[in-house]
Amino acid sequence: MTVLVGPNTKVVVQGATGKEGRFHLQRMLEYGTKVVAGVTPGKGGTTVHGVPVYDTVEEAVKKQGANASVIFVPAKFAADALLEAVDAGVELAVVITEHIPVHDTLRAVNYARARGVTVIGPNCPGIVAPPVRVKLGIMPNSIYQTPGKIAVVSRSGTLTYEISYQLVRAGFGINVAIGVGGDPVVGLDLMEATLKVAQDPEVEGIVVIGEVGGDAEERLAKLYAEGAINKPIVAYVAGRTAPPGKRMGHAGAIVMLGSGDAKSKIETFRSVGIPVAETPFEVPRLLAELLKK
Amino acid sequence: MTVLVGPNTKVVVQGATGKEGRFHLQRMLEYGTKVVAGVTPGKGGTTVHGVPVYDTVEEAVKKQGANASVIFVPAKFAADALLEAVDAGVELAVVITEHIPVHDTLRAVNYARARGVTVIGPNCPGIVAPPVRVKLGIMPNSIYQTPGKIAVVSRSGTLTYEISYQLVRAGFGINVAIGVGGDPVVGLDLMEATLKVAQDPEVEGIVVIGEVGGDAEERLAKLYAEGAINKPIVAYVAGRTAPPGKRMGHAGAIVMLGSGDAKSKIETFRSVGIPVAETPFEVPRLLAELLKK
Amino acid sequence: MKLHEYEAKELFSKYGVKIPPGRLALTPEEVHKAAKEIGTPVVLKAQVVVAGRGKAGGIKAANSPEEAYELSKKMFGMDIKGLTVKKLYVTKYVEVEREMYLSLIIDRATRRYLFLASPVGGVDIEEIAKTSPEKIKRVYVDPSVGLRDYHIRSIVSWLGFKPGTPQWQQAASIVQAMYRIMVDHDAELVESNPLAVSKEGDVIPLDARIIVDDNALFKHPDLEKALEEDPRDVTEFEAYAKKIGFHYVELEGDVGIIGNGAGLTMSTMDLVYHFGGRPANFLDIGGGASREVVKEAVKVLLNHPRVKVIFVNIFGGITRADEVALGIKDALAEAGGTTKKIVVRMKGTNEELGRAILAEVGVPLFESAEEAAKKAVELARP
Amino acid sequence: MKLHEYEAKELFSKYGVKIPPGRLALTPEEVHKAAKEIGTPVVLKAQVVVAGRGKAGGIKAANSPEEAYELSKKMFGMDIKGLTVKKLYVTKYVEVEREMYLSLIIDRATRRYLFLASPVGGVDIEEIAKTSPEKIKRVYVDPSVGLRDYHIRSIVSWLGFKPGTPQWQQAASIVQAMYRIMVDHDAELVESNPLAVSKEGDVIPLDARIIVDDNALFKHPDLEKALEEDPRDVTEFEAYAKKIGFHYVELEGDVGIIGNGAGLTMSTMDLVYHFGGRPANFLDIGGGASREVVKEAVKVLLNHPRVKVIFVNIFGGITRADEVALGIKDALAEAGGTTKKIVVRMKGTNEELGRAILAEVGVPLFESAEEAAKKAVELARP
Repeated sequence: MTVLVGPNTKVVVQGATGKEGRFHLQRMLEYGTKVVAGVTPGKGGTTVHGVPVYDTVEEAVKKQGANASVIFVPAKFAADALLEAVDAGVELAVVITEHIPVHDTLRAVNYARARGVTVIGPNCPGIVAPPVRVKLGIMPNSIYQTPGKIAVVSRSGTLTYEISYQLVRAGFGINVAIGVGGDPVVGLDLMEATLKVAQDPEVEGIVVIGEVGGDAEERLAKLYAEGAINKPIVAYVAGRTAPPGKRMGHAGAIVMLGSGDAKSKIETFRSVGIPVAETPFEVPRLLAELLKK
Repeated sequence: MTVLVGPNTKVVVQGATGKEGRFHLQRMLEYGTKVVAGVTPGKGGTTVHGVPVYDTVEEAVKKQGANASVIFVPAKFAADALLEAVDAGVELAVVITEHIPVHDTLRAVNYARARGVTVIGPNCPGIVAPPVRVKLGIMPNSIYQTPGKIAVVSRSGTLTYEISYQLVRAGFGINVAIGVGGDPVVGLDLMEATLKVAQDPEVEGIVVIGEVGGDAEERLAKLYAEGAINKPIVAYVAGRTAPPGKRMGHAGAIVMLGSGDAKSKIETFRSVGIPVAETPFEVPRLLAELLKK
Repeated sequence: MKLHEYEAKELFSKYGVKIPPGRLALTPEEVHKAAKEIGTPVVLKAQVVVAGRGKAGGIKAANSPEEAYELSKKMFGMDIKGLTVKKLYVTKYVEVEREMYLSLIIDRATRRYLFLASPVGGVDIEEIAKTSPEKIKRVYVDPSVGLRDYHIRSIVSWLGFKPGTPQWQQAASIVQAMYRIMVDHDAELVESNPLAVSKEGDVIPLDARIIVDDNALFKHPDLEKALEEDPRDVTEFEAYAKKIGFHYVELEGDVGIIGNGAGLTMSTMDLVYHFGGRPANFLDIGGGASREVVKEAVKVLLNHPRVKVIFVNIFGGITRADEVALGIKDALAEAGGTTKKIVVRMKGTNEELGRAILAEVGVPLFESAEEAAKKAVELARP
Repeated sequence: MKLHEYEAKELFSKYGVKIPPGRLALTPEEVHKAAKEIGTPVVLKAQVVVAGRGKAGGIKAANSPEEAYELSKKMFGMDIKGLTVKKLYVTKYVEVEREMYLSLIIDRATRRYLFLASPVGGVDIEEIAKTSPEKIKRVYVDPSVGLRDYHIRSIVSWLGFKPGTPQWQQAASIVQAMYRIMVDHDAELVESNPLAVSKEGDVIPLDARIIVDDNALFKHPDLEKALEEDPRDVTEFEAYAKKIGFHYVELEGDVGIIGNGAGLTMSTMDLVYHFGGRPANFLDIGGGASREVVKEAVKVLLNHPRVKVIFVNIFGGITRADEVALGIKDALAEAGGTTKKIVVRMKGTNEELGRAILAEVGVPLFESAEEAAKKAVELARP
């Protein structure tokens, strides 16, 4: 078993008829994910790669039993799409969309959390779980073919694939990889996602990929120091060379009001005993050492 | 033990320096309640009946360890007072105030619930628990001197005292009495409050006092029929002679859009096997019969 | 506060909804003028805030200003369910293609706003719920996120409109307007029934009903003023009792009821009914019971023409029975004698003292509410 | 989007906050006129959206219009942390009694709005956090309920005002204005530092800073237009790369960085630094990597004057290496020759094909990013 997803995860793709939605719906199917419905208002009655499309998430839930959603709709409508998914009763919603206004995200994510719905993203690659072959997201299928005991939790997209790839090459198997999203406000932040995977007995080691901006890494370190997580963690933090006050690609990757720089994150991790890799390519070695102990 | 309150309940009175607040603060103290603080903005530093008054609930929580609040502030400010109590971190808030605009209540109560705070009221007499001698509310102390195994859950004020009095006269003891409030939207409705007291192993029998308006009684009956409550319940429903479309004192006591009349509530209770007293004075007899079985 | 149809429609119009042309008229002459200006055929609609005014003769069509004038002469002053017709709303007759139902309320159980929508309308929602419950769609809107496009889509498509049509747009803007009215005006109910598609293809609220939360009127001084100028659904006695500060509702019997607390007062009414009597009213003096308040309450019912017996039922933990008794004595003294009987049931402190005071003025004090109720019913018998 | 001080203050003023009289000036003549109109003494403030402009000579006081004129001549065209001073804000000199700090941000951890308030201000919040952390009060405001009186009371009393005073009222209205600006304009930061009490006793935001969420600019066409007219904190290259659609940030080194994905691109910068090189920029082409996009990205850096070596690091699950290679080849062909070196690290499909294409144009393709980084650093050495 893996956290958040499992063999009973039935996925509805919101924005299924758009270019991105259509493309990744197929990749998800290929991976083995039970994609049971698509949703695009006004396109109800059509199909995408054999998957029925509905006008509303409510219908997708009622008629196909969808219990999780992955959202590809444009930024202007994405927060509403999330609210719709929550009201329709899904348990998990993954918001891939980038460039959602942060105040919109704030409202939608708080609403989802108050209703007990787990949100991954926005501006994220999603979640993939090789042991159950479920993917809600856009990770390349080829990287996630080796099931195993390592959880990867990350604020990045391609860097997650890179490190996952290095892990697999080094002989590790992946239990779950969660890209929590690069926006300042996300549904499940790096700390919360790490805590979640740590609670899964199937997980033996955790790789945490942080970056500049915010204090999720610091909060995670505090939690670890308090003993709330008793699984080996290896961390990597991107952005040591990022200048303050500049947004590094991700809306959330910014050093503001003097907080969020990579160096202090790295120091904080190390101060509580979490080893931090100097480069992404050092991660597998550090992890192997830690697991040997 | 009793639900929601106990020996560790430390009460802050919001609106402590007003006429009502001052009066009932004293009555609560006399009953045995640990009233640790009062709050009135601008009156910080004074005392009421020996209890220190603060400007904010936050201070009352920090300095006196208050974990429950009872709110006597005027209707225009009462919803904000509730929000303040929630933000300050209390676990239970009892809103005595009547005439709060329902849209204000809606917002404040939803906020409290989303944060895991139990709200009793608005427009309610509060909660009293004779076994632990804790009262957050305005019930007459004299009625609640006999601890016991009966829980009274009610949408009414004086009718609750009346029926409690009849119960005590008939030899019953009271475990807890909760007046959930007469407004259309309340923090804990008749159904939810009944479910809560039913889960308390100390409670042997429950008296439910309903009235016209809404469908809390019907939802409770449904829950009972589904087996979610396996404690003996006796019900009474006020307002058989209430005409439709008229508000009977309580803002929530109104038959609207054809639903909420007392007769159908009584029939629904009886249809699921909950005996309904014809008059308030029949309650003790019905309860005694039920408990004998 | 129940808004009149014309007030409700003005609000709809203010929020951008197309409504049939209409004029408020207070005299037959104004009706004639309005009909001429609007252009016949017109419909004359009695502005009384009760349901079922159509069946009671409160809605009439007229084909000419003269017919409208004549009809209105009969309609002004009409009694509809106890309310006198003082205002007529003269509105353009709309030929209807189909009728729908749409309302917005606060759902107590989920603590959300709730739209009730049915592609079948024109009759009460109770009626629709009985005959075709599957036609009613419920769309919940959480106040913390507000009305969103997906809610609107869900409602409008249920009502039978197709995306991209002008009708869809019109219906969507009505849904939005109703929501805005609900929130901006602290409404408890916003209803359009029937919501109609006209022969011309427009989506139009043919009738509109709005109830505003009385507790929120302080936020809406314009409505407060309108209520003061036209108290609408309150009888003379209700207005009188409310002015003093009592919760008061007029009923049809002859046993006057005074209680403290809404539940207790209702149960006192029920008790009278249970023993074969007919309650004349609901009068709640509130949780406590001071001498002054009791006096005022008794005075209200002493002045009530239909009341034969006044049944006072006070349950007070710390209320003093002698205070209550003195209040009753004061009321009787001020009235200077009455033919009405008074029965008092009282639970409080100093009951003996109270009993003595009441005995002086010939009023029996009971400890049992049941005994008191029986006595009140007995005294009311002809 | 970072608002200039004058834009931020105009917003404050629009929301009812009293601000010192001020004029925007684009020439020394305008400065002279403004100083005369406002009345000296005045303060000339360089409108550049960076912190610490005061220390950098971007804020000067003048006692006469003439002095202002002369000072401004030196200030216009000044370079402050890489930005050229083109606008001066001429504002009335305010004698200050005491300085406070107040800002509003979005707190990531609690997903609430967060006010940071300190009765000590005028220096950066980082500075306050270091020297007197106990002076900083955090007041959280949940977006679902919004700013309430108790929040305001908590902030204003922390700043040191007494209830009932005019200063309390002024401070309260500033808190309210900041919150409204935050919500109405999709801001990420609204800051007043220093927030000051003047000698006359007024509470005044002496400086104001607002950052608006770039993703929400479509909701605010006026701001979008202002940004277009004055791109403020972007260098020429940043503007150029952003126009094409890349996330681009200027750094100070000589190794140009192209990556796909923000995290990977940052880690590529870090990798170059790790091996002793100095990254020249951050250029993120986004998750995928098409031939056209890669070409455009390489062209940007081929045109960059400081870049000696371009390091392309692409990690693609399904990205085709031959596509990427062709993109690089296209860029070189369009440039018609360059002295800059290119190093490519690439993980994708068809790697052999890609290697062959790059070999044609003399560009090495690495499988290991570490090897590639080392090579790039080596090539950049003088």
